[in-house]
Amino acid sequence: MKLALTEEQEMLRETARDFLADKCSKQFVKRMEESEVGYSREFWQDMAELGWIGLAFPGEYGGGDMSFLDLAVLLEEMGRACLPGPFFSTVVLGGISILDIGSEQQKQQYLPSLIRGEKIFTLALTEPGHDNYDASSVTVKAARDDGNYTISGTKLFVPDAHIADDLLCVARTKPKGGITIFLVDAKGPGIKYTVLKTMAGDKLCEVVFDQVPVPRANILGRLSQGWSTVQKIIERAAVGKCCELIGNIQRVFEMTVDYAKERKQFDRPIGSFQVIQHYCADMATDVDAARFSTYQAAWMLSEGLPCTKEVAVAKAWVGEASKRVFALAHQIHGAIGVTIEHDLHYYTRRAKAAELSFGDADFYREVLAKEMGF
Amino acid sequence: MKLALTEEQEMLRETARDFLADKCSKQFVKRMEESEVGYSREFWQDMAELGWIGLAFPGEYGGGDMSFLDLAVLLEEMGRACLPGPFFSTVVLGGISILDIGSEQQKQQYLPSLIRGEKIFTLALTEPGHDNYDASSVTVKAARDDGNYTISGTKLFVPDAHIADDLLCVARTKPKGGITIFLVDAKGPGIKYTVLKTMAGDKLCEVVFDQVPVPRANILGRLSQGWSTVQKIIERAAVGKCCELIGNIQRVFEMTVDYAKERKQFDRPIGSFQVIQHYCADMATDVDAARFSTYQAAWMLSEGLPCTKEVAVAKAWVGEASKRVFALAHQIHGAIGVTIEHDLHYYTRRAKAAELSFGDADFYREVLAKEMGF
Amino acid sequence: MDFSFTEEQNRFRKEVRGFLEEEIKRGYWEPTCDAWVQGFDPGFTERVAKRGWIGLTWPKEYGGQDRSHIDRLILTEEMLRYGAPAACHWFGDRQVGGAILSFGSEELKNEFLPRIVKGEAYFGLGMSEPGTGSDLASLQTRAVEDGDYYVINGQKTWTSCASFSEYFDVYVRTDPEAPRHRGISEFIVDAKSPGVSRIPMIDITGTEAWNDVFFDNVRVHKRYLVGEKNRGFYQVLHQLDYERSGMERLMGNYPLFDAIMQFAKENELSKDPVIRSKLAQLQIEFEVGRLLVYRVALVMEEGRAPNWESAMSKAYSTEFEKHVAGVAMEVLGPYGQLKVGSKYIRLRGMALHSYLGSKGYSLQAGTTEILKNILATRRLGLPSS
Amino acid sequence: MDFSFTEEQNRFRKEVRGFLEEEIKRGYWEPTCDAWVQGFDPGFTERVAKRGWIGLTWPKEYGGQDRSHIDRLILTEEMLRYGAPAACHWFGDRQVGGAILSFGSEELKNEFLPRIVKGEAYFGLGMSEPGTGSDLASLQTRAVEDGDYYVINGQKTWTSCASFSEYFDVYVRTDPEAPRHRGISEFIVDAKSPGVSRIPMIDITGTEAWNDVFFDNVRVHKRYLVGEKNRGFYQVLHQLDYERSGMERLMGNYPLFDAIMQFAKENELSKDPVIRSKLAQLQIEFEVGRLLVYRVALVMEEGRAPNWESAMSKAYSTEFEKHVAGVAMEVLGPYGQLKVGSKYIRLRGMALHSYLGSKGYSLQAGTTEILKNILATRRLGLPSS
Repeated sequence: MKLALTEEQEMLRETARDFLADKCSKQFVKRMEESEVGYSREFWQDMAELGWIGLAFPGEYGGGDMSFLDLAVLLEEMGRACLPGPFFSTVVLGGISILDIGSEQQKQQYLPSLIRGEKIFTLALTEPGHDNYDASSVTVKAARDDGNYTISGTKLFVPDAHIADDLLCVARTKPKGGITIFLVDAKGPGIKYTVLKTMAGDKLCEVVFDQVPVPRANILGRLSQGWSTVQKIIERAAVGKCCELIGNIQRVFEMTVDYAKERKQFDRPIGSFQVIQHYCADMATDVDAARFSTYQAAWMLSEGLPCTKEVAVAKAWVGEASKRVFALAHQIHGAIGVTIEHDLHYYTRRAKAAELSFGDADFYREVLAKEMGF
Repeated sequence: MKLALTEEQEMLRETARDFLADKCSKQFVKRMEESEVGYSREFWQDMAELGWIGLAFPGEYGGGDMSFLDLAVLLEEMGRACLPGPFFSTVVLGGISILDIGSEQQKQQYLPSLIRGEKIFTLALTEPGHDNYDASSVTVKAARDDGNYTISGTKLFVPDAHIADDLLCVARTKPKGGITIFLVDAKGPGIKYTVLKTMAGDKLCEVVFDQVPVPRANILGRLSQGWSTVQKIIERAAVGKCCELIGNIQRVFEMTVDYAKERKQFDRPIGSFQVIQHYCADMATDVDAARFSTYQAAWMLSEGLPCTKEVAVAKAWVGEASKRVFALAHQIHGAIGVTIEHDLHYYTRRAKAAELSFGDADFYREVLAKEMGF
Repeated sequence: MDFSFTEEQNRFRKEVRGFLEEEIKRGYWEPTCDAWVQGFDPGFTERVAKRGWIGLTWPKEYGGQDRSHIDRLILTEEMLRYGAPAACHWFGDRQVGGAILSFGSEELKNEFLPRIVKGEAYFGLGMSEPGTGSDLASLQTRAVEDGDYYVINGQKTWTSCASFSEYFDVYVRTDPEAPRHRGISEFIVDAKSPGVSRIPMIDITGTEAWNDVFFDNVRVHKRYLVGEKNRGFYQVLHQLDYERSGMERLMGNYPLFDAIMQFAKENELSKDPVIRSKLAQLQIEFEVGRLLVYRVALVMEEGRAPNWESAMSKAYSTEFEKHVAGVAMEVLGPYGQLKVGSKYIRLRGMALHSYLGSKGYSLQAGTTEILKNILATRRLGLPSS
Repeated sequence: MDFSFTEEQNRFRKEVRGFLEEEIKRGYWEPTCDAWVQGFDPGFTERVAKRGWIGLTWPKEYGGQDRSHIDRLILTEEMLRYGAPAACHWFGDRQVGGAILSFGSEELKNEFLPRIVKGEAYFGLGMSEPGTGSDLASLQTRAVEDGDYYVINGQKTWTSCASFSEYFDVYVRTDPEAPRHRGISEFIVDAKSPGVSRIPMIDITGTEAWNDVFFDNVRVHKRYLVGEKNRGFYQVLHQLDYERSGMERLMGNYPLFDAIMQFAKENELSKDPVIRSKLAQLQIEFEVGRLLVYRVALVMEEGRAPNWESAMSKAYSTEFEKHVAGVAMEVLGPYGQLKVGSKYIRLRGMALHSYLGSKGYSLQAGTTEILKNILATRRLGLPSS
């Protein structure tokens, strides 16, 4: 058992932190939030060149041959920097899913251009309604049509769909239980996008499929037996969100402690008040616990071990911990923290979005309860 | 709207507090906890003579013609003193139920001797199992037998049954929905008691009815339509327990603030540490809020207004508030508070028992949800 | 003890509701969270004033109605229940008028109270400064005597409603040599005075929630000194107790509270036992908080200024409001993150607005930490830390 | 990063489990909450010692096994999982042995360490006094030099395991003139020494949880001074970090945690979504806490003394244990209040015992408040308040 990063990971972290500090200023984040497209092509190419997009892919597809755990380190830094853009969609939702379940031919076809930064991917999973991440909530239909398929229906909260080249679309191929993942050309006919306006300024879209033809060869994984694969994608995504979240809360925790040391009231730093000290101590505990539980799940994913339980523990804990951390961070920062003149709001908004994504604490308590045999 | 007691109530409170301070020492409480019988005949007679037992009953039965709200004041003081014995069982569960739904003949028959302190009553409602306070959980059966009834089955957690003269027994007279309350001679044939050993040292009993004959005249209220009456009894009992609880937590709050002022560590009173101050502030808020919500429900009961919602609010709030208050009280008292050398444990044990009685917070959140139309 | 309202009070409540429902029916405005502080609607204020509902508790000689504090609480409770846009007159009605009434000269009372009552004088507060958050006594804005005038220089911040304010109630240092608490005075400053300027500040919800207000050699006549010179700190403490005392701390986001309950019902989310339990818990907390706020009004009704009682109700209530916003976001799930103007928006974006805005609820008008300090020392007599 | 155990570690865990399961199967004892501190079973301690499981991390020259701190944590984790009666040797193994190892003379090491390892020397702690709770440096028990001896007078309290203790690790004032932190020394005192007496104290659960220990002119030879004279306060801080560092803070009531989960399943209470959610939440908190405790062992494995890391894990863990007890009481409903010996008792009364006992969990070995102070100052570098 080791809870420290390897030297290589530390280096990765440092490089990432430096690069993002340089290129991903809050001004940049703000610009991206306000822009319709939501990312910078140039920045995207930089990340491809740094090897970040391909980091966790095998060398044979042009990747960096590193692990999901290494990717976790990078995601944490991205969370710390509030990085906008389609990295998560392309890599965690798209690329790694293809790597995991795609045929050799599909991998050859999709991964190298993805890794080179030429293609943006995303996952079209959830739909209008209130029960997400449950097979029964998938109503978008892929009808068999002369050996191929035709997809119709509406997906909602699809990240970065408006800029994606390819979509992994989760669709129903049988009335009961028949879930299939399709690789869909995102620019093809019959697909319409509406970018929603969101708290975090990330680009979540409504995607309407109107009789979209998809060749049979674009089935990713097994026909009508895709739900267990979707669950694995959700697990990875949940852990990925945890990584971003620990980057968020780690930074906010540091900002808050610094502020408590600097800000004076009643002729003393507010960090000398016992109540503020205990708030900070509580934040420290939440942050460390969030980090350990996240990395435990990431490590298990990385090792290919079954980890439904550990993922549930991580996402449920990190979501709740994040709420507590932000409540205290705001309380300590006082009024300046609820203005846009201070950076805190970037984190507050993004962390809330991440907390809601891929299952909140209630969702994972239920997942865990099932795992416990309840 | 008035949140203060009337002068008369203040006098009642003062008299009660003085009397209980004098007669109901913690040594006395301890003795009663340890004794099998659990109360003192002499003390009981004193309370009858003070008019406490009859306080909320009409003068025509020998009562004091005061209201349920006045009784609430007395119950609070009893909670403050950790009063042992069958007052609650006899008055709140027994007598007032008879007053509420008994026939004139039943009132004439039972109330005067109850009020004189000659008879002890209680309510046999709950049974082994985990769903209490729900009509469907009543399995004790009253079988029709030649115009009269024969009761069989087991009741559990019946307070003071071992010393009761009469029991209000809630029994099933029809397989579905048919709940009836019977007045049962507690000393009659076929009834067996086992006093359970409880945390609070109160006397909760298993009561086994083995073919206990009960005359038809002993039906209290309406045959097979008793559940709504039982619900009213539960509501009154819940509010009564809230009154005891606010007596508990008010006293514990005062003890704790006093201790925080006196106890020195690091050469200063611990009450000068900001964290301890905030703990005390939180306790003050919980105690005041508990008092207001309890008295609101008691006032509504007293006025004969429907108050399912207010009772639910009170019992749910007071139960949770009590948990928080005791957590902080113990934290501030430190080690001495978890010994039997300090009085705190009497309150800790009793408050927990009261919190569990007649519905906990989860139970009343569900009651309230139904009231809200959910 | 008596938890009922008199028939007259019930009638008054009904009257207020009738008025507000009619307003909504006519499409004058729609229920909005934080409308008491962010809903600027001079027309609404005018209509409210016409009914005599501003300065309700003030003496008739200054245009008030001499009504009880319970009546006023009923009025504001209903305003908040319907999310009415009462920001123009709220500060004058709630606290500045009261401060003038308690400490001001006869001249000041006659100049301002009748105008506030008529909805013709909108007030903003000039308390906080960049360096003084909770530590109000450390304020640096200076006023120097110059003949019949004072000349004010400095900066105030976190001034709510400042864009609309016609006057500011400003606390300034008039004796820099005195101990910090004893050199502060209170002035009424006309916002149109030369040298007054405002810069809006955008909050986390994207709202122009506050202004920085700058005073550059602003000349104020001595008659606009409120109360005694150098006694301003004691006056501001008094005023803060009023600022904390009202139902707006519990019901600022009531439109959301109401809407999420309806939404859960209509979408059958309230059948989910976990959500059900959370919503019932909110209802419990609301009912309890309401009693704590009514207690404050009863204290005022006894002729006492609200003190630790308003510290308690405010600290409690803002936690409740934060809880409402948090639960609403959980119930809405991903829909909660949508902003006004987005497709698929739910509850007109109130959950998100309130969720983000609620981060400041427990900071305004005394942080929860300050309020708990007050409870510990003023109510419980614990020694200062 | 690596969250796995080595094969050797897994084997060791299996070995410990096998041993404990065999013990239970033979009916030697049954799993009990708080058995690490209240389960006195000399036979068990002897059998554990025979396996070489006391002083596991100590150097071989003193009878130890020179094994890793992770191994020791695996050992104690399993002991706690099975609620094993390890109280006789726990204090010697956990901290007094370590203190002797870190600060004691060669003579002391040779006298005590091999005997602790053999399960032949049971230790109790003499730290707290009636006036010194969190403020340990204010202790009053005196030791006065008298030739080759020290003469000790005073009273210690909250001494766990004292009835069974053969030795006490006692902190006393040896220089009353020095600043309070600099006049304290540590001694090993034979409990059979003339002048040592004990009075049991009953806790809220009815257990004899502690003793007052009195020292009336107790003569202790100088060779029983541990470490340097007057450096005792620094030594006790070091020892406290060990006292807080272990899995016993998270798993003291694990038998209840385990039992309530089983009970909820068997009685289908786990089908109730509200209970289900509470129990899942407990599981989450347990898993997270376990990682915080393992982190402390990893710190020790690096050769560092546990510091704020054990403050963090202890503060977290005792809240978890209180939470377990509270939820268990809620799940059991009225059955939770039944005492051992009562008809209808559930889970052998563990919930009640733990519920009442848990009130002390966050007080022992540093209150949560002190631990958070430590975190704030030692880890975060916040200025002292």
